[in-house]
Amino acid sequence: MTAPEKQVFPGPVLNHHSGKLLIGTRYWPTEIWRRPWSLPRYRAGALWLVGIILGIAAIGFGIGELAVWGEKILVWLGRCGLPAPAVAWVWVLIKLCCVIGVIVANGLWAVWWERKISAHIQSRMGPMYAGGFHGWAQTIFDTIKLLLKEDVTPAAADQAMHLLAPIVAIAPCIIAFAPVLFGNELAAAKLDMGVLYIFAFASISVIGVVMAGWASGNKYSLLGGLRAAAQIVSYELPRGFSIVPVLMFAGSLDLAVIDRAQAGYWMGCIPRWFVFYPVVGQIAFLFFLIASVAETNRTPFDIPEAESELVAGFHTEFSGMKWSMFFLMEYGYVLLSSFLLAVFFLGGGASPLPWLVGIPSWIWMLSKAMLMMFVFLWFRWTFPRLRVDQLMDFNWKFLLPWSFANIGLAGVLVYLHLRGWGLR
Amino acid sequence: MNPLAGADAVARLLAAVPKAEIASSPVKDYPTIRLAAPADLLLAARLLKGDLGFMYLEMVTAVDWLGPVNLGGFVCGGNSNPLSRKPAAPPVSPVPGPGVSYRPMLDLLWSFGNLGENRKIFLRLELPRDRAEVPSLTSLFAAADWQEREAFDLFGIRFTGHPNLIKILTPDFLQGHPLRKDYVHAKDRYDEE
Amino acid sequence: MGIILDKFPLIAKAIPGGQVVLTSTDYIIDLGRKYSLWPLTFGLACCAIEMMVAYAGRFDFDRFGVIPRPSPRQADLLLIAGTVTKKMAAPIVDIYHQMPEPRFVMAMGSCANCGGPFYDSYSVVKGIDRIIPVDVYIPGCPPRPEALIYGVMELQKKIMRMKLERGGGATVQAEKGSRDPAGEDA
Amino acid sequence: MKSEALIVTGPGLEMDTMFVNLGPQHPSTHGVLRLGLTLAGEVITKAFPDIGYLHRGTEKLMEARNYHQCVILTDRWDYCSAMPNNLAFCLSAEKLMAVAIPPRAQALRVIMCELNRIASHLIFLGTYGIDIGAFTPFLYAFREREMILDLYEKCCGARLTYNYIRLGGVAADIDSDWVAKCREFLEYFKPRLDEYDTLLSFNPIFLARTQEVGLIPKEAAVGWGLSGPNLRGSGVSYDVRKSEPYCGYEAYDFDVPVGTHGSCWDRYFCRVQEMRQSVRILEAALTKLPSGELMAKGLAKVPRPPAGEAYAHVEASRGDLGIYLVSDGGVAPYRIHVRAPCFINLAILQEILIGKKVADVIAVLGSFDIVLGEVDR
Repeated sequence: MTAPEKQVFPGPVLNHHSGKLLIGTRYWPTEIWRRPWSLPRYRAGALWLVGIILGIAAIGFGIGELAVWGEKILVWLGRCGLPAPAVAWVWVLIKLCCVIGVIVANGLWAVWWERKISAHIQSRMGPMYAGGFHGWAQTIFDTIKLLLKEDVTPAAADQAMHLLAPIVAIAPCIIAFAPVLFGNELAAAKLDMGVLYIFAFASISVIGVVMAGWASGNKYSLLGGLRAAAQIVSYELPRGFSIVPVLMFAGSLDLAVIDRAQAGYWMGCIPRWFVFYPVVGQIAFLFFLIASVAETNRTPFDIPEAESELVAGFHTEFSGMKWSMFFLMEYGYVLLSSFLLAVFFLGGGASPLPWLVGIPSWIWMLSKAMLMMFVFLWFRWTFPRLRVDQLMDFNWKFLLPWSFANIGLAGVLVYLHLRGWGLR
Repeated sequence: MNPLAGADAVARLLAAVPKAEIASSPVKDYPTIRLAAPADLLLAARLLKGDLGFMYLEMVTAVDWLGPVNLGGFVCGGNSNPLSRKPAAPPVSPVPGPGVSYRPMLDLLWSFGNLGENRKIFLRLELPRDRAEVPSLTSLFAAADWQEREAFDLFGIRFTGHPNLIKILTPDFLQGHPLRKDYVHAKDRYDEE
Repeated sequence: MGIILDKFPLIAKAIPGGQVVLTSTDYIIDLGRKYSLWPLTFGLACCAIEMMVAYAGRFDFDRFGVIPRPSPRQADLLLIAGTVTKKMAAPIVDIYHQMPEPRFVMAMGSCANCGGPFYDSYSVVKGIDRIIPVDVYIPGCPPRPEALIYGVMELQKKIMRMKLERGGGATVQAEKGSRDPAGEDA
Repeated sequence: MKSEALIVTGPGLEMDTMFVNLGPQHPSTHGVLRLGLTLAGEVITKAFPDIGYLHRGTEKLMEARNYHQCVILTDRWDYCSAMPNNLAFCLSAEKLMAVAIPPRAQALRVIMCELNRIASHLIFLGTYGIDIGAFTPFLYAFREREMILDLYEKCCGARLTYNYIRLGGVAADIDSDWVAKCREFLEYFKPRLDEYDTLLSFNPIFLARTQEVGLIPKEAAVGWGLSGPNLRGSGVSYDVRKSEPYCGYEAYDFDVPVGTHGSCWDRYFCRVQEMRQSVRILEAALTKLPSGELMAKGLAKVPRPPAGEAYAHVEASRGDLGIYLVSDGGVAPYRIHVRAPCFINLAILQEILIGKKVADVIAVLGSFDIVLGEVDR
């Protein structure tokens, strides 16, 4: 016995546009999965994407190597009658504005990009209406609203520390950007101990986080602050030790030297990037990636601001711009880690294939950094969260001992290189 | 398997507990035993849990047989149509149906389940409304803890020996026990127009 | 660090071309608030399930820039989704006062509007507007996610009408009187 | 495994504890539950669940409403799966009135309840993923649930509070288009279940967070009166659909998934397996759908069940939902008590949270899948 034939209903809710049952809508999920390319929106989106990528490559060709522009500006400044010290100061100011511009622009871009990536991972659309095509102005509107939010300092909070915490959190991140390489020779400051400088300043912001945790007078943020202190400090170690093989291969702490050490190709097509060194490169790359994810408090290590446990972790009591300082810090460190990953392991500035050398180095550096940032954002929406003690066990019992072993292995490679059979 | 098959369990319980008999108005299709005094409860429960294998306390509840519900217990007087100003006919029947006698007693009910042989037994006990005292079953069944607190909160039945007999559901400032038939709701600051 | 713009209307009026500047800043600030309405993850009863569905894939709230924030300090929209009982009334008022200005309240569902199917219960507050001021009411029990999105769009229209003179700045609203006095709101 | 904070004790070594409110407004308490936790560092020494923040007194309200008006209030108890609430109330009233339900209405009741079980377990899957920190399964689970809600909308007009199962039968009928859409959903849903297994069930971090956490032995589970997937997670195979079949459940063959040692993962995986069994029941029910009328004959407009008491219980998605109905022959029920599974399942938190970390509290609370509408009634 089967069900009776089509039955006339006493007028269920019809979709007043198409007049068909809501159930008969064209975007019934199964249709999306069976024939995605049949949807015009899908094809249009793909065309837009290809257009944007080609556009950026064309701009890159037009501008060419940015380092060259640097000398031209210096010469022009000299010629228009400024005394030597003034030129130096103006040049430092220009570099400062560029680096801060990169960090703030990254803040705007990364937040929007993360919301779009998370949306498309989760089969939804993300910001669409905030300012036109795909909600590009979403983060700008967020910033305007946050600027005008009432600045709440809770009664139980320690006023001075509450105000100081975001500043102490964001300042080291901006300072740490000085030696970071944006192209082959393109760095704000040429420091021959760049790596040491970056890690030194990057570890100061944990003080800001702990200050925030303690100063807001809220038990959840205290727990979040203590967890942050334990996590960030203990993940500094594997992060530092996983870089040692790279320094051994490059022979110097200066980022520009590390970058030059990765130029050239094996057998004509495989680029000499440190990530392709037989075993040492992959292990060092993975450990540095994991430790950087833990440094920036992102999933699966986001226990300091675990939304489901500690309400909002150490930044529970911060509202308006003070809260967005913490967000700027997080995305600043994500950008810093992406650029470091690009320089240390992916041969920042060097093109992966010999016949693509024409494209300027800053395009390569930017695309590798964005690739690494995509990996950071992608982690956040796929992994569950670790518990505090599991996180500590993973670090002290797995990450650290194996990074020491990796340094030993790197020593063997360097010894082979010195004996002449090496990879050079 | 028909839950009534546990006749031998009922028989052994009746033999062990003094003055217990099959309840006159049983829960439909389930064996119901009426206890005579609060003291027999622990004895019956220990027997059920120990020998007869009824390890699962399913439900602890009570019924107040005072009479039809007092519409003062409702904020809008049980008015089924909130918009109409005149009070509608209360849907509560003043005259009890056949076989029902209103009396000022609280009728407590326990339901025990034997998961292995898939059987249920209901214990019933009548208590006077003003001083309803009964020993608590938390020593034998941990499930009784919150259900007895709920019975205390909504009916005002005191369970002697309960570790933490305080309010569980109603707000702290609510006076009286709402599920009693004669409960009249005192308007508080949230109820004024 | 929030910028206080309360004195700005007086200054703008003093300068000759100031009125144009004032209206355009109003417009930009309202656009900022309109497209970045962050509600609090705070569901009470059945309407909370429909609210979660509104955040999920099919009726995506993120399209309007609406992301749920766990802490009241970072939220600017209090979405009361469910029955408000007397025991829960005091915590709700505390949460409302913890939220920084400018804050909005939406009563979702007939329980939050007027007590709904529990109108004559002894332990239910007959509507959230008895304890906190409400900006938008959404009928339904539970209202469909589309109704919730329509409610948010109504709130966005209301935000677009906010003026700096009438308290669009960051100081506490209570000190400046009602944001839209009667009659002028239409 | 005893956590270190409780092992190291002795004179002068006590840790001063901190009282934290996992308050009525918290992202992962699934509604308005307040957990008063006393913490020693990160470890819990005492837990006191405080409920009542959603107590609407429906048991008192039902004493002033006739039977058809009561069915509406039953929807609002466990609002994630409202069909079994209607069913339990109607079964106890029909038991009192000794009404014979037509076979098509029985089959429709089974279909709707099983679909609701899948929808409710999908909500659990999504929110439990968020509790453990994975945001994406929530979106996938709700995408599938949307298809079920479309089916409900086509049949009974509502998405969440259906008021579909009435005294004496069922409110509306389904036609061949509905059956086709339902079959299409079932075909689409089976591969999605395997997807969840790879995405969440066997994810190493998820396993690390849930496998040795919240262990409940069999005696404690029975002693505390747990029911549904929480009881079956500890190894006790008790399912009301098998022990006391109602609405023709004995005609469908399905097996009852049982966990091994009662950890959070076992309770979680029981629910995922139950979804597969519900798909089997639905396919069988859709093929053997008898035709006939929907409502029992001879039921009064305003039913007055004869004086007496009845107890009927169903296997709701969250446990053994029982309705004890007392009637004095009047239009309104004289007294109605709801044996709410979530209310009874929640009581065990006082015992098993001792010695856990804060992150485990959320994992254990989430694994019980409580709904505050049913806890507070």
